[in-house]
Amino acid sequence: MSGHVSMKVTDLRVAVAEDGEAILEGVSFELHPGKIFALVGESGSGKSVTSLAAMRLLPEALAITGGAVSVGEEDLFDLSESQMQRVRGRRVAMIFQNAMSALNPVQTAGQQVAETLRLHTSLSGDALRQRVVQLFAEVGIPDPEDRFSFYPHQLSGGQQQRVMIAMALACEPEILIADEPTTALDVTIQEQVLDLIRELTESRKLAVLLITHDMGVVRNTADEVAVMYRGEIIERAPVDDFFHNPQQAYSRRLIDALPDLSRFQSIAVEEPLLRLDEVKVYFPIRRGVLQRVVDHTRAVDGVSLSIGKGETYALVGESGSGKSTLGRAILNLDEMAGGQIRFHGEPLQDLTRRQMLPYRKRIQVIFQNPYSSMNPRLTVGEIIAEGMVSLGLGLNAAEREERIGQLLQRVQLEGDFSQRYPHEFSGGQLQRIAIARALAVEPELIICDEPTSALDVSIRAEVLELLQELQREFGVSYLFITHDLSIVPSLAHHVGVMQLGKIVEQGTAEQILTAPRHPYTRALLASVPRVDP
Amino acid sequence: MKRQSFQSPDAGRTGLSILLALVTILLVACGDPPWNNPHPPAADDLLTYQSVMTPAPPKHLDPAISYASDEALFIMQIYEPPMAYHFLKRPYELLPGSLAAFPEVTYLDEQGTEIAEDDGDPAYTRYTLRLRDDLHYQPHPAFAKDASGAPLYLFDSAAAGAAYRRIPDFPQTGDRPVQANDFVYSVKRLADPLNGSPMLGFMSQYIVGMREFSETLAQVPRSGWLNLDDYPMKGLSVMDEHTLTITIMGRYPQFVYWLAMHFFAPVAPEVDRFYHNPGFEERNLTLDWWPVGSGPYMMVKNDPNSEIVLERNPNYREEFFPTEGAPGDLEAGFLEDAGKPVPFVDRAVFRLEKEVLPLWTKFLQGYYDRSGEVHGNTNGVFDQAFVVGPDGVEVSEELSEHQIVMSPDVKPGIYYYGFNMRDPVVGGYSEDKRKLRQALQIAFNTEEYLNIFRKGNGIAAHNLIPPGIPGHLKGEEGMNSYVYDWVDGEPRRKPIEYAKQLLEEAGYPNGRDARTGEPLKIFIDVQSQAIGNTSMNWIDRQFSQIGVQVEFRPADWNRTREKLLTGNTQIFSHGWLADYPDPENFLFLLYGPESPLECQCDGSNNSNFMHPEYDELFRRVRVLPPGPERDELVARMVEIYRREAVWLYAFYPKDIYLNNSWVHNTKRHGISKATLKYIRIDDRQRQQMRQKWNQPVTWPLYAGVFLIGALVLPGVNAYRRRQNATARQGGK
Amino acid sequence: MDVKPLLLWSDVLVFLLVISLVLFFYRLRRDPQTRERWGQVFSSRLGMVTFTVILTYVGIALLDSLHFRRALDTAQGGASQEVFYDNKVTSVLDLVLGGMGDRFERTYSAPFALKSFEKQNMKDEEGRAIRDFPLLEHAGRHLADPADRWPDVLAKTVTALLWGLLLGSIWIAPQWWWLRGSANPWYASWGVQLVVICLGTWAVVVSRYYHILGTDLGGTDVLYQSLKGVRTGVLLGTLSTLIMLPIAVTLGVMAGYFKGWVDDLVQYLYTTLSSIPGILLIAASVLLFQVYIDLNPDFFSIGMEKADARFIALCFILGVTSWSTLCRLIRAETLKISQLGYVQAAHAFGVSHSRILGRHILPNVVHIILITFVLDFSALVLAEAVLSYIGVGIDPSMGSWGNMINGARSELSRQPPVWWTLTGAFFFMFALVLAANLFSDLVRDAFDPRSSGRRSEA
Amino acid sequence: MFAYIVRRLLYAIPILIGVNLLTFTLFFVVNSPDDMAVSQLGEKYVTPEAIAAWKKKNGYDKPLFVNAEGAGLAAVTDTIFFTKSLKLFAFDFGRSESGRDITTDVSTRMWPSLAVALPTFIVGIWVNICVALLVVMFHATRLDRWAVFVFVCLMSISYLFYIIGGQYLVAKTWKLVPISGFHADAQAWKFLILPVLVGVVAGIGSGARWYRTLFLEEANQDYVRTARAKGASEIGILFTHILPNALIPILTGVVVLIPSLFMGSLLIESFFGIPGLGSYMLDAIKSQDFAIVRSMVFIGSILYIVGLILTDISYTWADPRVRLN
Repeated sequence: MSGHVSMKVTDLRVAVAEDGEAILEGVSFELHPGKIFALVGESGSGKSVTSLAAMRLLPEALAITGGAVSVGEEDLFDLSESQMQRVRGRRVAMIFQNAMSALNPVQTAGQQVAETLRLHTSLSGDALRQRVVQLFAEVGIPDPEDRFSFYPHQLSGGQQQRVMIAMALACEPEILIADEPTTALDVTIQEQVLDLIRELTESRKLAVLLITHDMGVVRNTADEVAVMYRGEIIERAPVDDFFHNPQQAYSRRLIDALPDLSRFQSIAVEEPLLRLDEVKVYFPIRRGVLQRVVDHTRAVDGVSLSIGKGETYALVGESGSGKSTLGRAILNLDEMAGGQIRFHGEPLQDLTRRQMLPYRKRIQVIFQNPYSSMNPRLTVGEIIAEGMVSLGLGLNAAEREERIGQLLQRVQLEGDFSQRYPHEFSGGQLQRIAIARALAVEPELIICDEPTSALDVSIRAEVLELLQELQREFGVSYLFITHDLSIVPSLAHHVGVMQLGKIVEQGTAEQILTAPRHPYTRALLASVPRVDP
Repeated sequence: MKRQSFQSPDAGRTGLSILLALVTILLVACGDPPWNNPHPPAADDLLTYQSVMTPAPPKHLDPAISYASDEALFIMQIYEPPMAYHFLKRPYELLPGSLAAFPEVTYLDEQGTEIAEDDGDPAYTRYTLRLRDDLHYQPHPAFAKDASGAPLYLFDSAAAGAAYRRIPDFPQTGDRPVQANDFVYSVKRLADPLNGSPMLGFMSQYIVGMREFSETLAQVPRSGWLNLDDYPMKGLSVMDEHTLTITIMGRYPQFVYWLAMHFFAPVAPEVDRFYHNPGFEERNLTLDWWPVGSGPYMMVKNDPNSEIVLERNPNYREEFFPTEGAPGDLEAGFLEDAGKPVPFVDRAVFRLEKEVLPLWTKFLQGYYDRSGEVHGNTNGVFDQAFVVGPDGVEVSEELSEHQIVMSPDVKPGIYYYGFNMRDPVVGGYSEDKRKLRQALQIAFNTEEYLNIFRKGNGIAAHNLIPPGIPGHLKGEEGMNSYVYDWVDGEPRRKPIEYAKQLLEEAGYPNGRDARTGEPLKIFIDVQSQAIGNTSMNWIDRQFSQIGVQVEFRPADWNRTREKLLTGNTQIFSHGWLADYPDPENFLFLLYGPESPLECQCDGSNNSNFMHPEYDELFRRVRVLPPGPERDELVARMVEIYRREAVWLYAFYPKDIYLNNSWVHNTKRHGISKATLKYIRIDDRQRQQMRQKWNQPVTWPLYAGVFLIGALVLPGVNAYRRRQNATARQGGK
Repeated sequence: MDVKPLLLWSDVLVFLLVISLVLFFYRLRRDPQTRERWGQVFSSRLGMVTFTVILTYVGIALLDSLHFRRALDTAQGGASQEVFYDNKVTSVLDLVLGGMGDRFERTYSAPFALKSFEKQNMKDEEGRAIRDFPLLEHAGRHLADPADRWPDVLAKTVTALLWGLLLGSIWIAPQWWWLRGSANPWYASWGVQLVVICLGTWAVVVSRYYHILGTDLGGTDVLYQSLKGVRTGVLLGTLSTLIMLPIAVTLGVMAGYFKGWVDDLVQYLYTTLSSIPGILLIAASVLLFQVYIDLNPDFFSIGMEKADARFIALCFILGVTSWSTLCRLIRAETLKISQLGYVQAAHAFGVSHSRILGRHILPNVVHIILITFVLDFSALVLAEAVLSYIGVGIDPSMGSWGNMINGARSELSRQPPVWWTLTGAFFFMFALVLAANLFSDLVRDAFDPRSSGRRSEA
Repeated sequence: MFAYIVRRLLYAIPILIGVNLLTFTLFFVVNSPDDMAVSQLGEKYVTPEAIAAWKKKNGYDKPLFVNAEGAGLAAVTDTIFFTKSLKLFAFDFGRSESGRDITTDVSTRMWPSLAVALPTFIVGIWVNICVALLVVMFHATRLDRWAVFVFVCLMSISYLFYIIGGQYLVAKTWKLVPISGFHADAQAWKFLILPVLVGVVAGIGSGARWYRTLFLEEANQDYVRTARAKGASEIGILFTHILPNALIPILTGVVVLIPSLFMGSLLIESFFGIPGLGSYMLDAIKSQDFAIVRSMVFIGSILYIVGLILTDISYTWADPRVRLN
């Protein structure tokens, strides 16, 4: 890696303005034209702060305490704010994580791109518009003429991110900083956006700083990679070297979290526990003066599946495919429009609240967001005890206390945590508590609704590990709802792929992952990053 | 490349100079001072009297319906009743108004034959009224006629007259002389049950045939206008175009006073008919809103939300300023205009002022000629500027420059806290109860109360008859000797020790019941709006001097009235404003049969005072003509009132009206409101004074502009600093 | 001295409120999240200062809520030994103020004046009638020469302040001992406490010799009146919210949780109520209560109870008219919470409705109640003045700033103006409302998830 | 959207019925028709016949809510409540208890109310936004904190003090404008200066503080960071990004007030002697004129409901993300 350096960051230091607590402790790297430099790390490692500091866009609570960022001859930190405005967008551009919120909701997509041009060029009127349309076409937005006057909310997630990219590239900057550009996107679209960035890097000789937490993205996109950990770059290497020979244990862990598509769960038993037949969940659409129901949103549109005892069934699909609604329907939290759910052969649908009670004990749930699934005003002990009390497990207070201690230890937490409150725990710990809560009533089936999607990769693995252990120990079945195919191989016995309320393909994990038949499954699979294909 | 840059100091300076320029332009645009003139610029050169109506606009202007002094203020300028009062003379003197002479009185027996005045009790009295021959109505569309002589503005449907929203909208007007029948018509209107006149109940006791007339009309099915001329009333007859008679039952000498009130002013049947045009009522085109009369002024604008404007009636009869007055009037300059034709001012604007504060300010700024019409409006603002002392009113130095003229006005009325004579604790006619009441009377220091809470605007009453009315005596003989002692040529309230002694004799030593030891607690019913916290505290302190505890029971007027009607009070507050200046109009306040419990009606004797001697005397006084014989009987009645201590305290309300120096002939008449025609204005002086008193203070405007500039500048600087900051200064 | 304690309804309510607040906070002590948030409020100097100011007002209000009636001396030669009580109600505050309210003048007098504001007829030494400003009964009578007034005031001030410092240190020392280790800026609170104690001592001492804020039309000390207004202001601000809480919370939570027709009904109710112009509703209701009180005089043996009943009615009405806002907020929050994981989880555990409401929903809408409580407080204090102006406010016999302003309005147009009643009411009201506003800002910042979210982001 | 508005309007009917029911109940718990007659007839010579005549004339000679004598539907329809409410729904307000036509009064008094309320409203919003923008420019300096403190101070002063102080200084001491009054002519602005000034100044505290919060809230949004990353200047961002977005809550927060502007301001109008609906209402309350109170409550409720609907519509207009259904 030699030659021209587009941007050089030297010993960048950032601290909290109020108490001087260091956030970045001397970060240095260089960006080269036509190359993508990836900065990887888990949340809180300081990778976003690095990018914002380089652009001098830090929030007021943080202050740059040292270092230099030079672009060409200029040190950006020596410029006045008004001079800096001439650098931003023209020489250094930036795209952000969540395009929906990063775009101004009350301006049309075209106007926002045009603004960049207006700020840095003398284009105006029709010429300006033409240029914007041209840019839209370049970043692959269909019907660029029409899309000019679309508001951000009228565009799909991928298109929004493309508008962001168009905006960033409008003035042909030398450097592009992309801060988690694909995180909020569905996997299939994620791939397309990354392709676009790669392509533009090549064609425009851009120097790109790509910030991400996703090792798969790094593997597929970057030329060089640096791992950040607690405000420092702990390892820096060309991509191939890095993946084949990581120097640091931490880097190793990150790489290990990538899926291994060669080992699958063997199918164990075939004793059906839960059977779904043509389950439908509709939500009414009301219109008109009298709010009559004119149509239905078919959230779940005829799903049939079966889960055996001690088995894990992974339900995979992108957001909005109806997979979570299905979970709620099984729990009798949403009303069904048709079909049958049988648990041990007994129908669950149309049961009243009271009739449902005996089954509550046997079917439990773990939610996606560990923070909102615990009442912040109750102690962990109280949270775990809730089910035991209301489902009448017949334990007295002391017995409950003892059981809570055991459960906490079982999920690898300390028994005396029961007196503490949810906000004192990390996400991973909370998810363990959620597991303990579900286990407390000794269920036969646990519906896991994206239990790991809010967790960092290194913790994710631990939680999945725990779930598997528990399955082996208690013979409990899981319905595992996820959007992330990469966690499936190590976990699931059966997989169902859901799209628009329907299961488009199901079978054993091995079948689906190695020999997908449905194009949608294939698309999903293609976007899963692998270390060694 | 075009760049957006912010040249802050320049921009700040430019902004500031723009603001300054704006202020200057505004100042120029405002024109000459004074800027605070609340009146619109005059469109013509009519001499305009500028005054106020407070605190609310009149509700009724129909002479048959209205019964309030703030309404009389307008009605009495527009209508002219048969009788009137002399403007200057005191005691009040009746004069013929629209009559050519005093009414002729004849007494009739049952059969209707004339009898002599002192010939026993006559069955009827007949009043013969002869009109002046120069009476003429104001121009009004009701009198407008088409070529054929038929009324021009008579519509068959509401749509036909929908274009007219106010009286000035009618292009054609007409007028005609006043006729005797118009007076008859207006008395019939009093009797029309649909009008709901407050006089109906009272007058039908007297006017022959009024009750029957009213009952007949109640049976008549009607829609639209009903010509009252078609229904005769027994006691009324038209002799000729200028003569009419009114016959009343028995003998009622006070009837002639009623003739000076607007109930008896002429109303033309055409007018009544005009206002009953379909759809007129919905647009407030009624006699209640647009009065039509023969008085000195006529209404040209009635916007009760902001102002009422009267203009000179071009058809007003010949009238001159009186040439003689009461003693002192000549010195006070009230006779400067003697013999000149009235009215003097062409137009009178009465602006609505709900609050005393702005009214007061505008008066001091010279924008109102007088501080009030119906109220002096000086109570709330009386202070060091105006203090009522023993030698009249003292004025502060600043205001003496304004040369403001005071017009004191003692109304023929009385405000009092009465005892309920049927109350088991304070009521009753035994000696100890009398003493108890007298003790309470002594403890309540009326003079002090008036000084503090009415700013001296009141006279402590020793009598139930106010000054200016026969029966009111001044000096030692007019003193209430049960409460006061005559010391050094003036009455002095008896000492508290004496009150305590009386209280002990009444069985309440130190305010404690001699038998049970229970403290004496008295209950006072007050109208909640009429009393403040401070005066309640003050009264409490007064009675605590003799160990008596007070409990107030404030309530709204409806509730208070209910309590009075059922006798469910102990001490109550009440007041009475006389209709006419005769002792009878006050003495009846304690006449036994007038007790609400006695007559089962809305009687005026709310104290439920029952004293056979008093009642007997009253019946005699009522029919006696004024004279020494009557005076003696009245004095005996007053003595009974004092001895029995019927009222806790009483005072005659006094009001002070202030007049700017350019207003002349401002003497107040306690009863009649028809005095606007005598007012004279010196317009030139008014202009000068207004100029002088209202020079605006402009520095705050400039100060304000600089303040805004001073606030903007630091912001601009802060912005500039941020724009020039680098990341090196440890900042951002 | 023999006294008979008198418990007015508003006293009962306010002490209930204090007790429940104390219990509430005691219970919440163990909830770490709440503790952390309160910690955030009190970790700022501003929080400490404003809270101390508010507590001072509340303290005055509570002292003024301990009412009693003095016994009258036994009647001379009275047959019975029964003790009778004065119908004048005294409060502990009156005792503390050392009879400040009993030193009446004839009428107006300016602050620290020696003579009345208005002239009076008097006799001079020779017995001639003259007209001059009379000397005040209770101000400067100890002075030999009127010229000594300001030096005397200064001397009295210095002594009073020294006493104040002494009392203040005695009061603060144990607190200092107790809170040595605390991280919160207690020194700010102590500063305010010291100032308050010094001012209080000064006022009590100097008011024995002068009328510090002058006297009003009826000759009552204006400072005393302003202090009596404290109870009205504080109670109105707190009780109104307290009274409406049960209705608003119950309906709001029910609507948000059960949805369906319950929700429709509650929404109908609050839309209807809030669509009536508030002032009309309040006026009509106040008049209604007034009539009820007038019609049932037997319920209230003394005037104070009557005024108190009207006061409570006013609190109630203000509460009812403002409930719709709180109800709406709680409904929205409940809707949100009932979608959250822990409520869903509770459903999955088969927890009953009442238990979900009690354990999961209610505790998590408490912050809204709290924010509304502090935000409404100052608004209600301000509203009182306006309502009293319109004539549907506090009973005139009950001291309140609104009544003072209302009465004092025309005094300003006098020549020279009587400015002190207005000033007195203004400063006492302003200090309370300002403290409450600043404090409510802090509370909102700490408890409102939106603003606290922003804070943690930064 | 049309269907939405129609639905909202239909929903207004039960609300208005509820409002009327409440008004009637509240009023007649306090007053009997007899009381009303007495208050209207004055203090002298009030006879039972006069009371009966007044009740008949004004339509209060019926039972309040239920007519026990009426057969069938008449039991409900031949009542004061039904007859009076029905007229309201036909926008026939009838005559006040003192005999004046309410529709005329309302339609004439509406304009002075609007003449004060509208400038106060517009100037108020404008000034508040300007002040808030200025303060946002100070942002993160000590001045910002002081400005917020001053806002809170301004908020903590009772409205009454602003009015009293304004009248005392501007009108009485400096003699710059008339102290009160109103004329609907070319010089009307002379009377409006002071009330508008007082209204605006009194509103600065809460208004500017609220707007400042909104601006800062928007300033923390991601799209502002995007704009800065584009190289837009601080002022440019303030005007092209923050302001349009912050205007959404501002607009929708104030739109609900617009119809109520017709109702005027109770205090301002009564202090400044402006013959508008605010003082009309105040007078009606004081004199317990039920016909006016009833009509004003009805109008007020309608305006409030219209305000709510307008708010929803303004959302769709100001915020492209919102659609009504």
